[in-house]
Order: sequence, then structure tokens, then C-alpha cells
Amino acid sequence: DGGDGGDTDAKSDTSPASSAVEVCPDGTLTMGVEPYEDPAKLIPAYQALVDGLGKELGCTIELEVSDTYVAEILAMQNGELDLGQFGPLGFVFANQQAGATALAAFADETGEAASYTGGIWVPKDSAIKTIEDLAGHTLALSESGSTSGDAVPRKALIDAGIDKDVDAQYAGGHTEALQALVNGQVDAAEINSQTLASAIAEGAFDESQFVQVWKSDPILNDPITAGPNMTPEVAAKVQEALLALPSDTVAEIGGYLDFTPPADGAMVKVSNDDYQPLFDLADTLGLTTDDL
Amino acid sequence: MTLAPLREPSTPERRTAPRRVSQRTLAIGGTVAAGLLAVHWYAWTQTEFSLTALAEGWQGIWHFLFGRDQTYPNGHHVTTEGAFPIDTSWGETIRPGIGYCLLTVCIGLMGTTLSIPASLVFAVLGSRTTNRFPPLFWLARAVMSVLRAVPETVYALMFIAAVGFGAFPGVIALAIHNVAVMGKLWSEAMDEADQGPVEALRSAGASSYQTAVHAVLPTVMPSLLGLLLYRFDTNVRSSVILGTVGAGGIGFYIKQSVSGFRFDTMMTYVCQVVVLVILIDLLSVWLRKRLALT
Amino acid sequence: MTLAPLREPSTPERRTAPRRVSQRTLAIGGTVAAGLLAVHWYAWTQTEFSLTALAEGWQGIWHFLFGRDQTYPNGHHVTTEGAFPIDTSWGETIRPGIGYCLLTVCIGLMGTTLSIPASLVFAVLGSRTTNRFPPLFWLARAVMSVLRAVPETVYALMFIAAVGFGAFPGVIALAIHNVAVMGKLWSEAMDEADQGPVEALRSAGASSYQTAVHAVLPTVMPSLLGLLLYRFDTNVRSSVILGTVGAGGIGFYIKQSVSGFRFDTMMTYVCQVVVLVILIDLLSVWLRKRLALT
Amino acid sequence: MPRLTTSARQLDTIDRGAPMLQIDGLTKRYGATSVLDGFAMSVAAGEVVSLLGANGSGKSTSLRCVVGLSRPDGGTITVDGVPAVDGRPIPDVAMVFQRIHLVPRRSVIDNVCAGALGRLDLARSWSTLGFPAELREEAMACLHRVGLADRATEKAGRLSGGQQQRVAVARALCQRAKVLLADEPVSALDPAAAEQVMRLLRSLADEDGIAVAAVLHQPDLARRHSDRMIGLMHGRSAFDLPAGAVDDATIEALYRPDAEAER
Amino acid sequence: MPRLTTSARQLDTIDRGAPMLQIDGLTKRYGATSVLDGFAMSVAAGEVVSLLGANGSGKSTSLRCVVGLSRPDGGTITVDGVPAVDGRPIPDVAMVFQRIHLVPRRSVIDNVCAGALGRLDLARSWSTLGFPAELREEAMACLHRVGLADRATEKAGRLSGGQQQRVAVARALCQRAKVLLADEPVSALDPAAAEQVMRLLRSLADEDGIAVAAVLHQPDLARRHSDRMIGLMHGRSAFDLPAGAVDDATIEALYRPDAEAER
Ligand SMILES: Nc1ncnc2c1ncn2[C@@H]1O[C@H](COP(=O)(O)OP(=O)(O)OP(=O)(O)O)[C@@H](O)[C@H]1O
Ligand SMILES: Nc1ncnc2c1ncn2[C@@H]1O[C@H](COP(=O)(O)OP(=O)(O)OP(=O)(O)O)[C@@H](O)[C@H]1O
Ligand SMILES: [Mg+2]
Ligand SMILES: [Mg+2]
Repeated sequence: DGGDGGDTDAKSDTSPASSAVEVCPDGTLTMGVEPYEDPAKLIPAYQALVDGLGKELGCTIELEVSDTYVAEILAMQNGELDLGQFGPLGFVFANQQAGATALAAFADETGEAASYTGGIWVPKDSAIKTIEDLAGHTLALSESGSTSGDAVPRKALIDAGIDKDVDAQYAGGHTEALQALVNGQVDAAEINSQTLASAIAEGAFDESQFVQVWKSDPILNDPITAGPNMTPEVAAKVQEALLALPSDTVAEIGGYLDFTPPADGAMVKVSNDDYQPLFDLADTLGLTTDDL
Repeated sequence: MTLAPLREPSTPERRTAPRRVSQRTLAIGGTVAAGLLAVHWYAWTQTEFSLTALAEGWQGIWHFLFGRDQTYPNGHHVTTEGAFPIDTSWGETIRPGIGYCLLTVCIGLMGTTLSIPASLVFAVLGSRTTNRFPPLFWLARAVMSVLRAVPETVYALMFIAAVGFGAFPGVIALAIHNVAVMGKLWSEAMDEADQGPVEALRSAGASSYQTAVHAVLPTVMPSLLGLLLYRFDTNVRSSVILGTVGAGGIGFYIKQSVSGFRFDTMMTYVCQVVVLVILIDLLSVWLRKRLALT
Repeated sequence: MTLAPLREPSTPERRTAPRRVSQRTLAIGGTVAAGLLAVHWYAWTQTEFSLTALAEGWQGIWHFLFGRDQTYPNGHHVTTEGAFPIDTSWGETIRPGIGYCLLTVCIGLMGTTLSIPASLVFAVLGSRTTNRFPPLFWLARAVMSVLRAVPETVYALMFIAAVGFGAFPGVIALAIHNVAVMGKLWSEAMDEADQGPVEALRSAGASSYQTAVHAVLPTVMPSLLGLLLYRFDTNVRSSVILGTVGAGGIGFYIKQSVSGFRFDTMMTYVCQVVVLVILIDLLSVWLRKRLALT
Repeated sequence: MPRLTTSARQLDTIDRGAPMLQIDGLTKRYGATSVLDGFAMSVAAGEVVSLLGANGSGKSTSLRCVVGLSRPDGGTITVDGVPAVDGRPIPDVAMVFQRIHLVPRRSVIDNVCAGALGRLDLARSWSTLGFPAELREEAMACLHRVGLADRATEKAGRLSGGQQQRVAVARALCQRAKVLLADEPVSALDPAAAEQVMRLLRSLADEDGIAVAAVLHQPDLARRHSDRMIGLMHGRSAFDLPAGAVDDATIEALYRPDAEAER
Repeated sequence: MPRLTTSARQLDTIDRGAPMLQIDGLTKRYGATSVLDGFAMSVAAGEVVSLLGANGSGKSTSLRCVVGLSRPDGGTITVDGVPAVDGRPIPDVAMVFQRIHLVPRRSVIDNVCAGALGRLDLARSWSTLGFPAELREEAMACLHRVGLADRATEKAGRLSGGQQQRVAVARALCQRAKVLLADEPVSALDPAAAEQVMRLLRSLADEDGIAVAAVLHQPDLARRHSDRMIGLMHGRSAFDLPAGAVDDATIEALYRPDAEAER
């Protein structure tokens, strides 16, 4: 696995006309987006991104929104999508099932690719103090196929050797898992850092009443990928353009997404290899088709 | 000025009446009832039915709907917002919501309209009144069962693979599913049609097609129309689900407000769907009234 | 031995017939048709309807169904399995699938049965045949519209907040939703009932309740039963959706196989649902046949 | 066809002065066509009145107005001195319908019992199982009177046309009303059954003092079994005479003009 | 009631020897009760045969067997020399139903046109719009014959009972069949209309050579308008005589035993 999208020099000066490679022969590209969080913010943010990117590339880029990576990957397989943004685990499938290549991801202030963490929370006065204590208790996960709501915590249970002893239940989503904990329906629930932030912001979660008993390694945020019909040369052009997004576009996106971008650009270059931990994770959980 | 009737109403003539329920009916009824009871008892245990849980947990519903304002034992005070009062911000929620509703209606409308011809064919083939040829009858019903059993989301995935996403694959998914469901409902409505005119035309040498068009359809037209509007209503609501596989429409935004913990916004969208459904229902009532004879 | 009729069949008596369609009908029909066309044209553009896209992309459906073995321009070689051939591993898929189906049926059954009494009440109140008091009629229809408009998943969310996960909140969510839908369908079936017996009893001084029980219900019983079984079938398939919010049942596993790109396993589960739906349909056909008079 | 002599009428034993049903100035239009236009009639207790008229002359419409199934455009209807409220059924009036209107899936006896619903409370009418035994016995007696007691447990839809019509008469009997309106109660009956049902109506008037109004298409039958005959034409009564005073010419005139108008 | 003289019969101008409809040994049981038990009858071209019998004696059942709506348990039915195939309708046989069976939501003329469906191909019957103009004119002629041409565009369900019955007769006429079965075609008609319809049936036989079998409950009418009368009793024909040869005693006997059995 692993494409070769990460080889291009991001610093080279670009302008649409100087390119020998035709990025969009018929004038348009399509990009799929899976808004893992709030569409009211994400859709305008990605709209700003594709507008800026389109200007860079001299193409019109159409944004297509779905909330399951499966639909996105199927469309990409059939050449209906040229570009796609995926959640971390979704990208693993996108790479394996549709040959998607990671190009770039949003960066935080430090200039590193932004990441988030999965976590398991219990009520403050719970007897559960560590992940091992979860044995014999109920745990709310979000839905199957979710990175932080399913794969990562399940891997943690396997690593702790208690995956058979925990009564894990799928709640249907991050929100539902958190609600179940707040309503006392379960002993513990997965809550990732993004969900936590919006829940606190909306007043749906009182941090002081709960404690986090486990926290995952940082999970790289969703990458923007090139579809399989894009030759490496074209993909390199797109990657260049992404990294060279003008600062006003970046500021606009940052405004929507509540992050402070680094001074020199919104995005950093990522490659498939940066997501290796997630490929391993998928292998361990038997989620990948290679494994079947 | 009233004139009392000569007969005493309290002492009318009497004759022995037959048994209310025959022994045989009693036996069959008892067996069926026992069977149904057993099945339901099994289902009850399997679904962990527990009314006490509901009685104890009703505050959960309350908190979900109206928010929580609670002081915990440790003195901490928590307030969360519930679904009510709904989000009334015009520019951010209500106005875009109307746009989403419109797209949702468009999807539902196309999905319903496109399925009418095929539904009609399947309905006519799948009704005993209009199709007297058992193999074709069973084939039609089997095809409808198969088409119906496949979840709409699976159809949506299939067509997304073909045409990318957007409302279009959602429409096709809806239309195919709807052929099966509406075909079944329509065929059963035709089964219930008054058989008199059907027999009259059949005895006059009319073919199955002619009987269907000239006796069955005019008789059941209000039923068919009612069911069509019911399916339109359902399809509009289904595009709420299809929204989550990229078909757009308000369902997507309902789901996303849930993920964003904005239950008040969710409830605003739900209310808009309520208004939509009520409007469709009014249309249905009005149309059915107009179509009814006398 | 035939005797030719004296009359020449080719030259029967004739009289001027009235216009086929009156000017007024033509005008109304034209307006309605134009309106419908405009609405559909708008919906067509809004849903980006494109048959060419479908014609060009059909391989996507093929690959989804039968797998793909393709080298892409970026050098990536992709082999995927399609939905067919289905996953036939007995211990891992088929046997557990049967269990999931059983739970699914249990959820659908409880959801349907629990909603019968309330559905009946709403149906009687929401039909013009049985309820002649307009305020109550409109109230019943409004309540049903509201209950119907709220997506099942929102109900599930509410009841999960109350009683935790599992099949139970799914059952309650289904039951509430079903009251609204079945109430509506039943009330419209009652509207279509032969008005003769209804008028006969009403003129004999029977109350609305008595008319409902002694004239309307026996007349429409096969319709009601058919719709009940249709809703049972739908509810079984709905628990496919509810399955994804922790209610269990086969829907959850269908969704899980989809997110794991194991379409062959998905198709196995779908086939099991197909069998289930066909069985319910057979039951429906058989029961309705038994209930029909003559 | 042999003429069966009517049983001796006990006219003088009942006070027949008070009109039990009184219709005045009844008007009914469907769109532009006026069906009833000032129709008036009255039926006294213990009297059998037959209503004659060409097809489409408005006989059924007038009866439907009395039981509140059609809304008259004008006129008054009084039953036992009480004015009828627009669109409200009157339990004191029983009707046998031209189109019969039984519940085909119910048994014959249950159909007959349904006639009594107006006087049953909820506890005794929540379902057919609630019908008291007395009612069922009374219903059996009504079926006896129309000669169908042996078919009591059969589904009504299974009976022949004439049998169903007799069940409809039995249902009306079971209502114990003071006024009985019968819309062509013998149209599907064989001559013997028709005689029997007409004698039954006669005896209801004679013995029970019920006011009977019957729509009939057979003037002979009307003449033999009714006290008074009313001819309905052009939306109003063309004649209203004692049965004996109606001659063939009157009858012929009643049916002729309409037949001509329809040509 | 005045007796209208039947129009002169042109009996001798038509060869009436060949039976157009021939029923032999017809048997039909519903569960344990036997309704028809070896019933036989025949109707020649140009002949009017009336079928009499008590309510529930099986008259409707026998006609329904002929048109393939009831499946006989035994016996043969031959129409114009061709044996009827079990359960297959015969376009050569038209039937007027006792329960009328119009499509209430369709206009009167469309209901009449529907009688011709058996001879229309798909292009001319895919909808009412496909009906050729000739057919509509023929339907109008049929409506004229029953005196309802002025109601052609009205919805059938809006007509009075007797008017609907005449539309049903017109529909059967429009079928242009060689055999016309009429199940109580005049039960809801006023005397003038009944005479008119009976004369119409007579003229169909006389002028068009159609074989007409009519179920009638009025022996007088039967005697005046039919060539032959058949009495149905106990599942078989009790008598089968020229109309002139049927005396009152025969008729009385036909209705008496059943009336007694039902008591
Ligand atoms: N719902 C309706 N809409 C329009 N016209 C109607 C309606 N009901 C009845 N009519 C018309 O009113 C007239 C009288 O009908 P009605 O049924 O009272 O006649 P009738 O005297 O009972 O005739 P019959 O002897 O045939 O039963 C008829 O011409 C009929 O077409
Ligand atoms: N579907 C059925 N199931 C059971 N019994 C039936 C059915 N149809 C008819 N019968 C019975 O068969 C007998 C004959 O019925 P049919 O309708 O032929 O009588 P008919 O001679 O036409 O009487 P009428 O003069 O009253 O119309 C009746 O006793 C009736 O109850
Ligand atoms: Mg009438
Ligand atoms: Mg009959």
C-alpha cells in the first residue's frame, strides 16, 4: 500500500498557466467531503478551501458532501470523485479500496498536522480508575467504522487484554455515546477530544462530573486525498496548490474551524506513511479486506 | 299528542337464539390466540421489555427535551439545553432549513413520481382481482418482496457507486424501493375493491387489462391516491435517512445537529418536517374528499 | 347450426354522443397538469437528474455487485470483492444472521403489536366515516402528522436517554412511530369503506363508536389486516435502521459489514431479510385470502 | 297470479288521528336539478302509507331526508311531534334501504341485532359479544317474522338477493321504532315472500300502532296492503288518496309524464 | 293497473328451432347445501324465457354458472353449440346482474361502453379516451332504448336505483351478445319502465334474434312478455311450459313449498 503523493516539493512556485500538466482537462474537479463534525462550519470551510484551490489550479471544484466514508470511497472507485477528504480510518479503506493517496492535512499553530485524541470517560466517583478496571462494566462506543469511537478504543481494550470482559455497546454516534454516559445508562463511554469540545461548548457535558481514564495517542486529522484516476504528476500539482493556498483563504477557513493556522499556510504535507498506525490498527481489528 | 304504541316495548316477542360462538370457532380462535401469545411472550423477553425501566428513566426524556438544571451531590450545578425551546435564529437555522426542506421534497417527489408506472404494473400483476394467472401473480409478489427487503441505504450506495453523490442517486434509490412498497399497497387495495363491477366486466368478455382499467382502477382510485400521497410523505421522510448517504436534504442536517449537540436546532428542523408532513396530509385529505363520489 | 342474428352487428343503431370531455374538465385538467409538470421540472433540476450519468456509470453498480479488479492511472491496483457471490460461511455469517433476524422480528413484532390499540383509536378519530366532529378529526390528524414527522432515530435517541440501549428503546420508538403511520393508513381505509351499512346504522341511531365497531370495522377488516402486516414488514425493516442506534437486530450487522467493506457479508444478511419479508408476505396473502368473503 | 286476501284490518281499535310522521314543504336540489319541490306527506300511527312514483322522482331522497342522511334544502319534518334536527338521525324512525346495506361479513343475526344499537349502551354494544341474550332472542323473533330464522348464523353476504332484503326488514323491526320507512322492501322478493312481508308491515301497523311508509313499484300490492297511497311527481305529491279511491287512470298518469320526459 | 298490450310478435319470421343456450344437469353445492341439482333449460334464438322461483332457489346461481362466475359442480352448458369452458367468460353471453354492478364513479355512457370491451382491442380500450366514436354513439342508442339518454354524462352512482338498473340493461345491450341473461332486470323499475324494459327484451328477441332468459318475480309480467316460463324448485326445473300454459295453481305451487320449508 501507500502511494507516492508525498514526494513533491511544496515550496516550488506555482501558477496555473505555467504548468505543463493538465490538472483538469474538462475544467472541473469533484471533491468529496465527510464532515466528521459540524456541517454548518465544515461545509463553508471546505467550500472556501475548494474555491481557493480552484483558483490556484484554474479549475472549478465541486464539493460533494456525504457522512459516510463508504459512499465516498465507492464514488471514488468509479471515478466520480477526483479528490476526497476522509476521516482517519476512512482513509485506510480509501487507500485499500480505491487507491487514494494522502496529500495534505490542516495544521495547528505549531505547523504540525493537527491531531485529536480518543478517550474513555467515567463518572467522577466511579470505581473505574484505569482502563483495566473496565472489565465487567458497560462501555458505550459510537458506531462501527468510527476511528475514535470504535477502532481506537477497541484496540485499547485488546491491548489491555480485557476485550472479552467489557460489555461494549454501539450507541449509534459520538453524541449518543456521550448522552448515554451523562444519563447514567452505561459505566463508561468513549468521548474523543472533538466531541468533548463541542459538547462542552453546547453545555451538554460537564467536565467536572467525569474523569478520563484513558486517552489515545494522537490521531492525525482527516487528510485530503487524490483519487486513483489522478496521475502522480497531477496529484503533485494539487498538493502544491493546497500547500500554497493564499493566507486570506486560510484565515477564512481558520475562522470557520476555530483554529489558528500557522503563519505560512493552512495545510501541511502528509503521506500515506503518516497514517501507518491506522493501517496497523485496522489490521489488528480485522477490519481490512486484506485480512479476510 | 303522542300516541303510545300498543306493543309493550319491554316485552317483545322472543325466540331461542343460536349459540353465540360455535365450538369450532372457539377451538380455532383459542389455538390462534395461544400461538400469538407465545410468540409475543418470546418477543417480550428477547427485546428486554421493561416498563419499570421506562417509568424510572422518564427524566432522561425530560432532560433531552427541555434541558437539565441539576445540582449534583458535590455541589456542582449543571445546566444543559434541551430540544425545547427550539432554535429560532432565522438566518442560521430556519431559512436554510426551508431550503433543505425544499430539496427534501424534491427528492421525495421525484422518487414517488418516477415509481408510479412500474408500481401500477406490479400492483395489477400482484392483485388477485386483476391477475388470474397464479405464476405471474406469485412472481410479481416475489419481485416486490425482494426489492422491498433491500434497505434504501444499500440502493443508495449502489447508485452512488454509479453516479457519484448528490440527490440523484437518492432519488433512484427511493424510486426503486417505492415501486416495491407502493406496488404491494396498491395491489392489496385492488384486492379489496368491490368485486361486483369486476365480475360484470369479466363476464362481458373483458380481458384482465380491460377489467383493471375499466372496473378496478376507477373503483379504487381514491385509495390509490391516498396511498400515493402516503408514500410521498414517507419518501420525503425517507430522504431524511438518505440524506446521510450524501443525498442532501434536511435529514443530513438533523443528523449533523445531533452530532453537534444542538438539539434545539435539531428540533427546529424536525418542526419544519412536521409542517411539511402536515401540509402533505392536508393535501391528501382535500384531494381524497374531492375524489370521493357523493 | 348457428343462427345468424337478424341485426347486422356492423351497423347497429347510433345516436349522437355527448362531448367526451367537457370544456370545464379540460380547463381544470390542463391547469392541474401544467402545475404538476412545473413542479416536477423544478424537482428534476434540483435533484440534478441525469440519465446520462446513470448510463455512463453503470459499471459502478456492476463492480459493487460483483467486485473489481482494476489498475488505476496512479498505478494503484485495486481488487475488491463484490456483493456476489454472497458470504456463505455458516458459523460466521449465516447462523448468527439467523439469530439477528429473529431479534429483528421480535423488535418489529413488539413495535407493531403495541401500537395496535392507539392506532385504532387514532384511525377511528381520523376517519370522516367514523368521526363526524371536525375539531376532533383535525386534532387526530394533526397529532398523527406530528408523530409521523419525527424520525424514528430521534425517538430512539429520546428513549435511549430514558432506558439505555438495547432493543427496548427501539421497540418503543417503533411503536410510537407506528401509531401515527398505521393510524393514518387505517383511517383512510375506513374512509373508503362502503358507506351503505354505515348510513344504515347511523340512521338507526347508532353512535359513532357503534357505527365504527358494527359497520366500518367488519367491512374493512381485511384491509386493516393487510395494512397491519404491511406495517409489521416495514417495522421489521425499520429495525434495520434502529439497529444502528444500539437496538440490535440485523440492521446493525448490515451497517457493520458495509463500513467494513464486506459487501458479500452484507448481501448474505440482506438475503436473509429477503427471506423474512417473503415469509411475512406469504402470511399476508394467506390471511387476507382466508378473511375475504366468498 | 292468485290474490291473497288481506287479513281483516283492525282499523277502529287504534286512534289513528295523530300524525306520527309529518313532512311539509320538503325541498331538495342536486346542483341545478330540483328533486323535491315542496313535497308534503303525513303518516299516522297504525297507518300504512305507500309512496308511488316513477324512477328518479325522489322517493328515496325524501325518505333519506327523514332519517337525516340527506340534508333537505327546505321544509320541516316532524316525528311524533318533535321536529327533526338537520342531519341528526332519529332513533324512532327505522328504515329499510333500497340497496339493502347489510354488513356482508357479519352473520345474519348480528346484522339484525345491529338495528337495536340506538337503545344499547356501550357496555352492551362494545362488540357483538356484548349483545345481551334478550336482544339476540328478539332478533331471532324478527327473523322468524320474515321467515329466515334458519339462516341466522350464516354470513349475510352469502344469502340470495331476496333473502338479504328480508334480513334488512328484520333489522328494521329490531329497532322497535314508531315509524318504519321501507324503500322498495319487496323489490327482490318472490310473490309469496312479498305478500308475507307486506302482511308483516300491515300487522306492524295494526297490532303495534307503528306508522309505516313504504315505497312500492307495484300498484296492486300498494292498493291491497295500504291505507293511503301517495303519488310523487315533479317533486311534490300528485295525489294523496285512500287506497280504495285510487283508480287505474290516476296510476297511469303518475308514470306517464316522466316516461315521456325521458324520451 | 292497466295492461299494456304486447307488440305483435314476429315469431314466424325467425327460425327458432336451434337452442342458442343449452344447460343440462347443472349441479352446484355450497358446502353441505345443494343449490342446483340437475337443473336443465334451453333458450332458442329469438325466444324469451322467464325463470321463476322462490328466493334462494338458485336462479342467480344458475345464471352465474353460465357466465363463468360460479364454477358448477357438474353439468354442461353450451352456447351456440360451443361448450362453455369452466370459469371462462363467454363474450356471446351478456348478463344484467341482480345487484346491478355499475362502476359508480364512471359516467353513465362510459359504463354502457364497457359492455363492448369484449370486442375492443387494446388500442381502443386502453382508457375511456380510446373508445371509438362509433361505440359511444352505439352506447347512446342503447341508453335511448332504456330511456336514459339525457343522463349520459352523469356519474352512475348519482342515479336513482331504478335508473341504475336501466343503465345495467343498456350495458348488456351494448355487448351485442347472442344470449342475454337478465337477473331481475325490472325489480327496481316503476311499472311503466318495467313494461318498457320487458318490451325491449321482447324486441331484442323478435327483431335481433337474441336468446333472452330473464329471472322475474312477477308472474304476470312473465306471462305477458315471455314465450316460455321455467319454474325452478329444489334445484331443478319444476315446470317448463309455454307462457300460455302456465296456470295460477302452477305458480302458487312454485312458491308455496319453499315458504313452508322456511317457517
Ligand atoms: N348524490 C346525488 N347527486 C346528484 N343527483 C342525485 C343524487 N342522489 C340522487 N340524485 C338524483 O335525484 C333524483 C331522485 O333520486 P331518488 O333516488 O330519490 O329517486 P327514486 O324516486 O327513489 O327512484 P327509484 O324508483 O329509481 O329508486 C334522481 O334523478 C337522481 O339522479
Ligand atoms: N357464496 C355463497 N356461499 C354460500 N351460499 C351461497 C353463496 N351464494 C349463494 N348461496 C346460497 O345459494 C342459494 C341460492 O342463491 P341464489 O342467489 O342463486 O338465489 P336466487 O334464486 O337468485 O334468489 P333471489 O330470488 O333471492 O335472488 C341461497 O340459499 C344462498 O344462500
Ligand atoms: Mg329509490
Ligand atoms: Mg337472485
